[in-house]
Amino acid sequence: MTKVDDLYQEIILDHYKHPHGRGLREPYLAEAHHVNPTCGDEVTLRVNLADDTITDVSYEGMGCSISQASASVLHEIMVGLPVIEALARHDAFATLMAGRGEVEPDEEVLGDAVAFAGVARYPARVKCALLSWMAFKDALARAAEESIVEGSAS
Amino acid sequence: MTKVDDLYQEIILDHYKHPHGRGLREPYLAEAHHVNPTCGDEVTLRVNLADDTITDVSYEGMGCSISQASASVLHEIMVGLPVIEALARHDAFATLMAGRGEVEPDEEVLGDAVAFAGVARYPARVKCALLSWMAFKDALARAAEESIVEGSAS
Amino acid sequence: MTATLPTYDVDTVRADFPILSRQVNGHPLVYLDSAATSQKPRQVLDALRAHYEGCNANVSRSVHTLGTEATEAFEGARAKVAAFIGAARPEEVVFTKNSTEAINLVAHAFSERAIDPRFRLGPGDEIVISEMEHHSNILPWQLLCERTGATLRWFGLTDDGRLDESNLDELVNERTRLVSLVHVSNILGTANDVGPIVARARQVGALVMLDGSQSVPHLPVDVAALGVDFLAFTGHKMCGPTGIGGLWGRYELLQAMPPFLGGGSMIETVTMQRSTYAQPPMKFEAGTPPIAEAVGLGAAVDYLSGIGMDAIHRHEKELAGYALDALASVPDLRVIGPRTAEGRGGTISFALGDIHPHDVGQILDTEGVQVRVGHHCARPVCVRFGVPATTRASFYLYTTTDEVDALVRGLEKVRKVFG
Amino acid sequence: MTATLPTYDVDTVRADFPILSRQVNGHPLVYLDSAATSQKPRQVLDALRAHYEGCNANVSRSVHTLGTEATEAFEGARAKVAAFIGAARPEEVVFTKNSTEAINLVAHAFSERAIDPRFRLGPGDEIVISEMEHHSNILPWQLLCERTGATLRWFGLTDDGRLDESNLDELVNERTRLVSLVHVSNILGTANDVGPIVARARQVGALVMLDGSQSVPHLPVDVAALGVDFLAFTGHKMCGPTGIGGLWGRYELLQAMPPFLGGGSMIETVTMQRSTYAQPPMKFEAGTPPIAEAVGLGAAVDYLSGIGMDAIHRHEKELAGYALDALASVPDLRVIGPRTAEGRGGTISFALGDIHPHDVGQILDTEGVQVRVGHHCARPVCVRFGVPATTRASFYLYTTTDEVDALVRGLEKVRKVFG
Ligand SMILES: Cc1ncc(COP(=O)(O)O)c(C=O)c1O
Ligand SMILES: Cc1ncc(COP(=O)(O)O)c(C=O)c1O
Repeated sequence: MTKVDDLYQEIILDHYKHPHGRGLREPYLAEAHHVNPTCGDEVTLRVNLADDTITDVSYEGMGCSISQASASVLHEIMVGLPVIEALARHDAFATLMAGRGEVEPDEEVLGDAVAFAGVARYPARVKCALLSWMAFKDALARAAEESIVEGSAS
Repeated sequence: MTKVDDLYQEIILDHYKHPHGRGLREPYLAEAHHVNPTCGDEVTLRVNLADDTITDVSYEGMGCSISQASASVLHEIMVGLPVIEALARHDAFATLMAGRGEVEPDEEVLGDAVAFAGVARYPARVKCALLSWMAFKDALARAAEESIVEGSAS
Repeated sequence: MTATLPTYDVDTVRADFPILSRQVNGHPLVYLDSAATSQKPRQVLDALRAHYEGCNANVSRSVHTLGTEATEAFEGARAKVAAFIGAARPEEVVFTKNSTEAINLVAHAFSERAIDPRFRLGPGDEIVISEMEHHSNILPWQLLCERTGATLRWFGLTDDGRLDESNLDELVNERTRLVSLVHVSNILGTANDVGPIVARARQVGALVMLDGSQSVPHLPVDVAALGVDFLAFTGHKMCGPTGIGGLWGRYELLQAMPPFLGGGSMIETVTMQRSTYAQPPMKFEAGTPPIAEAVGLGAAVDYLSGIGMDAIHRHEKELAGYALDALASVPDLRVIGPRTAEGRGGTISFALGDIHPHDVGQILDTEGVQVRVGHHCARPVCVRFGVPATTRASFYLYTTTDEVDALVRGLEKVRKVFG
Repeated sequence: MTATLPTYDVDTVRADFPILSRQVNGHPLVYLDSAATSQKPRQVLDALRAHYEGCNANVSRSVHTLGTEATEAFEGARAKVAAFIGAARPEEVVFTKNSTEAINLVAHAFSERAIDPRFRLGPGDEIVISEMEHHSNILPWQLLCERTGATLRWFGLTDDGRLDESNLDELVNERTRLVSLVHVSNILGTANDVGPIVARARQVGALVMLDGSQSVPHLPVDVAALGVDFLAFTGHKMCGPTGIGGLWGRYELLQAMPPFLGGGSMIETVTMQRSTYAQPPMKFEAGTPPIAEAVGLGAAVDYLSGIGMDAIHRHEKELAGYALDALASVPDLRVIGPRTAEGRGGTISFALGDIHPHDVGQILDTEGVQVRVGHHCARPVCVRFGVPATTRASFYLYTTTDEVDALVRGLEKVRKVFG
């Protein structure tokens, strides 16, 4: 019993049942679509930027509680952050997920995402937690390119 | 020791060291070339017929003592036999070889070829013993066709 | 309480499977994932070990004692497998590493330059499969059609997960070169009656291949009675080791097919300029085959035959009926596939309300219940039934009604966590 | 008396191999056929059994505990094998059923319609091999050249059984797309120094594949140091189970290659109309892989590393030297291949007067001595040296000088029977 509570923390179930920022919105600079080939889960995710700050992360997709909750947490953490800071937090989350439960998460950096620490002990579920985060990284890279192009054009 | 003597009977070693009818000769009605793919052994064998009787079996090839001796024995048995009788003896030999040492050979029918009874207990060597016999069967079938064609043409 | 079915003592069977006594997350293992891979009886593991410790050697090319013994064990296994599926002769069985390789082998026999017209395939020609195929019976044909310009077509599915044969005569026509169908679906559990399709294929001169990955382990399969041309099957789903599978083909067809993989043992003679090939099955077994695995599969076939494929089939049918009834009592549970025990195997996929199968499987795992979740390598079925994935429970000769009960109890827990 | 080589205790090693205590025809087994397949230490057999009894499940598609454990064991084995050959990352190792499949996989990446120009092959293009290749490194290229119209060329051999590199610059030229070479010959024992050939291939932009079937088991192999693009190897020759082998390839090349076999697990997404593929190595591992066999190979790699590949190599070199000296004392014996222990492995082929190798092997077998006789799947070598076949003795980490002595004694007996 303790084991499953470890995975399905209250915070995760909350985000799953009441997702933050769900739905695809305009305006956006870039979009990415990712698929988890082992289970068929999908996410479409959009990023918007203004002055090097993330102004929106919107998403839609189907997936398990872990993947849904991690998208919700992603939205909550990233909106309002400068790009460089967003990348740092992304890194911290990826490291946590790759840590097989050995990495101690920093709540300052990761906020609600610390609740995913338990997921790292379930290799089959790590991909679920990372699905939207990987799509985010892709979209952010594209958005950055877009904004450079726009910036240099101006 | 008894085991190997069983395989390499005196008769076999004799035929190996002093092969009967070796060499390719004219005239002949049909020729067949057979290969043992597991060891690369080869035989080229010719058959001549006259009035439904085998008048010559000539052969050439490379191979182990078993395959060389069995070609020699084949020559000895077959030359002078009517085709139908040759086929019967061929059958008897094939049955002996497939018998895994359980078949009692008939010396009346097989002559020196009874010495190959022991070979049947060595599955890897059965192919050696059969190499020239299979080529003989092929060549005989072709020779029979030839002589029918010739016969009907005459 | 384990219900002992008549003439079938599941407890005795279970005693042969060492892994079944293990615990998972503090609960006894409830292994309901036999459609993915079966567990192995001690008899098979002993045969593997005895082979390696007793007469391990390479096969077919040897005059030494170990090599002769290994060859006899390997070819003996071929004969056992051939008899198990009703093949006319052992040489009709080609050992592969799994079903997937067997299907790819047949797919690679087709090309625009094939010498035998039955394997000549180009633009305008058609290959027919179905919407309930495993990816292993989809991808080889998609790749083949890409290589040759041929067209891939497929049977659709009815709402209760059966083959829709209403357009059989149009779908299988003079342009059809091959129909390749799953015998029992690994996701829906559906058992296909291939009679009418074989008859139609014969009318139009098309070949028929059956993917027997989920039938050969579970019911008596007789290739002669089925009247098909090829059958693929896989050892690890039928109590055998991983790394071994088989292709059965009518001998005359195997002879007409070009070789697939090139290498040692599949040749007649080799020069640097050109080579000629051995007869089937050697022609298709390039390189050192899975020798010990074949021996293990032979032992598996002996084991299954000892219990009796009829008895195993009956046991699973009873379990399927029991489970369908039990699952009907779970609120919000929708079975995807046939809802009666008729014409189906002991593999049941379902959706539980909106709860994602990953979450279902995860909670069940905490109770020791091992089910598979995902698209089960049959994504088109999920798309057809409008679900991203399913939860699948699959039974075998060692499964008990107790284990079905544990599944149902676990689903209650899932509903509590995610309800 | 077993000569104990410095820092190497062969008796301790032998104690790990259960089969070595068996008798053959009333004599202790003298297994001199490790080039065909190696024997298996208890550690590997235990790992196989522990896997089947402990966590047997299908891999990669599962959230349940058994599936997770099986996946970790399988991927753990991949990491071990990758480290063993010096791969940059585990994902560079594709599990196949044997070397032969690995070579065919690479051959099938080439076609006229390949997207990446490095794999585009058609009339005018050339593939280069050598006259000392195993059939498994000849046939795939002959078949490829038949499919594409490309030309197959090859290095010849010197009289002492080494690669004739005198025409390297002409043979490997701008038309060359790939050079595929055996690292250590399974018939001559020759160890090829591939440095100059790799350098020349780089100059002309050709890829280089090594057939490491006989090197990876016997000496330290480091793909980075070798500077090649692909390496094929096979588990059963390196103390691992049958049914498992591997292809190592530079990751970027594996990504550039089209898939080979189609099926489950090699996909990203599938629709009936079209599919996309997973990243390497999954892209090339269609269907259920040889799971337990991979775990067994991982255990084999641990076992070999525990003893030390340097130590094994030294042991075999000493044995080769000892055996070459001992065989030189047998009248009428002609070694086919290098006659010194330098630049060769512990595999020695020879002719004994006019006595056919079948007869040599048969008599040796009566003494318990297991040697291979035939063309050893390298018929062009036999043709080159004017023999129908050879007798081959091949050594491994468990071979003793006593066993070499038994061979020499056996050859005396052969001469007596057939002299
Ligand atoms: C040099 C060489 N290459 C390739 C092979 C083929 O290996 P496998 O039969 O395991 O595919 C062998 C052994 O049989 C070999 O010795
Ligand atoms: C219906 C069906 N076909 C094909 C396969 C492929 O079998 P394997 O993975 O052993 O090649 C499977 C199982 O995975 C299956 O269930």
